[in-house]
Amino acid sequence: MSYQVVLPVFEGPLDLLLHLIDTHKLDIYNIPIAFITGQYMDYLKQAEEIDLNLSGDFLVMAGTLLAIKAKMLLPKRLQETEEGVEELDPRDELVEKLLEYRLYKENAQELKKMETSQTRIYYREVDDKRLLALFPPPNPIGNLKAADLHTAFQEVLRLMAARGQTITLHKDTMSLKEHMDLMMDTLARHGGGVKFADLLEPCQSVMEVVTAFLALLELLAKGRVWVRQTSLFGEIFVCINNFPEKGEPAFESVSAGD
Amino acid sequence: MNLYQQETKEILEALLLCSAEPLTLSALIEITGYESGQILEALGYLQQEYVQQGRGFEICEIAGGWMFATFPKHAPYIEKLVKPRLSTLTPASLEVLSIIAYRQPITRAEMEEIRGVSCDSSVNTLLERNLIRESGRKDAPGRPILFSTTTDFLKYFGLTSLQDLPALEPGEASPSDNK
Amino acid sequence: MNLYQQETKEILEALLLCSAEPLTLSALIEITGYESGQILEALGYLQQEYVQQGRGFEICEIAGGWMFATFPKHAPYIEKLVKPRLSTLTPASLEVLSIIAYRQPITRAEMEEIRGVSCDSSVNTLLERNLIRESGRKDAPGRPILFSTTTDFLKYFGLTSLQDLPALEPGEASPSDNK
Repeated sequence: MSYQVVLPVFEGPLDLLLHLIDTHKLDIYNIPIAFITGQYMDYLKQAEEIDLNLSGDFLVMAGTLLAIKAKMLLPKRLQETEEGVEELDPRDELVEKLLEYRLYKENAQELKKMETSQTRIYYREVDDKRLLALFPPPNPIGNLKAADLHTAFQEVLRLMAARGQTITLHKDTMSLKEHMDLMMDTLARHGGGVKFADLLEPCQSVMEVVTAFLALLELLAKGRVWVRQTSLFGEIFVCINNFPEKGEPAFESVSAGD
Repeated sequence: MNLYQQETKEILEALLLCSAEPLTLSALIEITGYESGQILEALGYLQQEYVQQGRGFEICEIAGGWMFATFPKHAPYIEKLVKPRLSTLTPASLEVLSIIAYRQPITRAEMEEIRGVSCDSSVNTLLERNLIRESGRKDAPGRPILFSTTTDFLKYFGLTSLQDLPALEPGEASPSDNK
Repeated sequence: MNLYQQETKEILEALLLCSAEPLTLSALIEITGYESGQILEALGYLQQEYVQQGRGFEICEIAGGWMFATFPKHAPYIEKLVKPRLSTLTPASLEVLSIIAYRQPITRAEMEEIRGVSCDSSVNTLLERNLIRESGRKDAPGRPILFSTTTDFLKYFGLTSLQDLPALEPGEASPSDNK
């Protein structure tokens, strides 16, 4: 016979304890600690059986319950107060926590009600962009001063230094067209094809690598070059396509082991 | 009603129409140059008029200011017009939010102490939805971050101010309450 | 006016309030399920009422739809309302402007080299506001556009000439010098 265990899910160990106290109509100020520990352990066991993933906090609480249970068996400890001598109850701390948690849990239900009623109310919507466009700023820099420019530039320099960049502006990045021309020149000088990595080697910045790569794609698209890879992850060779009119395949890939 | 009051009302209506955020009394004073009494009186008149005239919206006091708002009964129509709301909060997030609302500013560790479990994912959700914010660091070992509620929190729950939060009192007919 | 018409008016008002865009007749028909005659009649009533009641806003027909609008006479107040949000320059634009100010004439690529991120949107903003101008092309591959600051730039910052810019400290090496 197979049956499904429907196990309620709790927000945490305190939530579970409150549930047990409620369902068994226990007095929160005088919790029968042995009973509730048993109930608590039963839940953990069931949760484990159905593979419910409980946080470690549930185990910590199990430990706390067992510790309280043990202390309850020992002779009562006394504490001196202003009014005289008072019995120390090992459950006090737990009760206090439960009461405090219950306050917030109940309040969360109040918030839920407020949230629900509030979802039915809508507020004025305004097209901010259009509104702001009606009032162009008379002075485009607002209250900025020349000193702010100075500060901003110093910050830029500081960030540059932080990026570990030497403060040099090297020559201008080449255009896509220039990369294409350069690439064709290089390929023409090396009839048998050039390694892809070597083609990108002269690039000095990420931007240039990207442009060079785009140039290569452009040449491929135009059928002016073709690429060849002899093995998976092997070197990629780029060659001039001498027979573009034949529509030679631009990519030639040979699987590993070939 | 004199002409001066009529003008005040018109200006307030124009300002409310152009604002998607609650307009505070101090902002209204600064913009209009009127005294607070004058403004509050005009807002009161407008609120009355709208009720008498059966307008399809009202001026509500929320999150420390005033703004135009619709009535719940028209929600089905408006929902066809505006983008759907974000999903509602989970019980866990509501618990964490309730703790922050009443105990702010409060650290993660303090929240976890009260709930008995970690609050990280709820805190992140609430931060993402701008219902809470980091409001400094506690002068304690490790200088942990403190969290507080935001103006959006007030708007989200339809509160004028934090004083409007329901009183934090033990529920009445709670079975575990019988001493 | 019957109850049905009153309800139509309220719904239309609620919809207009929640819409930042003009609402077309076809959108209103689709949302409310009312016929066009019913809707147009209710809009007409509302327009009349607002005039009679001396409201601070009206319902305008614009771009093939209807929307709430304020009157020109209240513009000065609305301007004061939005003024705090009238953007001056974003931190990013200020950074780019500072780079151009101290390193002009300079190309986009050089700015990006210095900042480590794209400067396109800031450059556009600065061009729109006439704080920078295109000042020729660099004699380099691709002949990229060079940017410099404008006379307005000097005027707004209260400078007589670029020599009046606060001097950089000796340690702050000049990037464009060591080429």
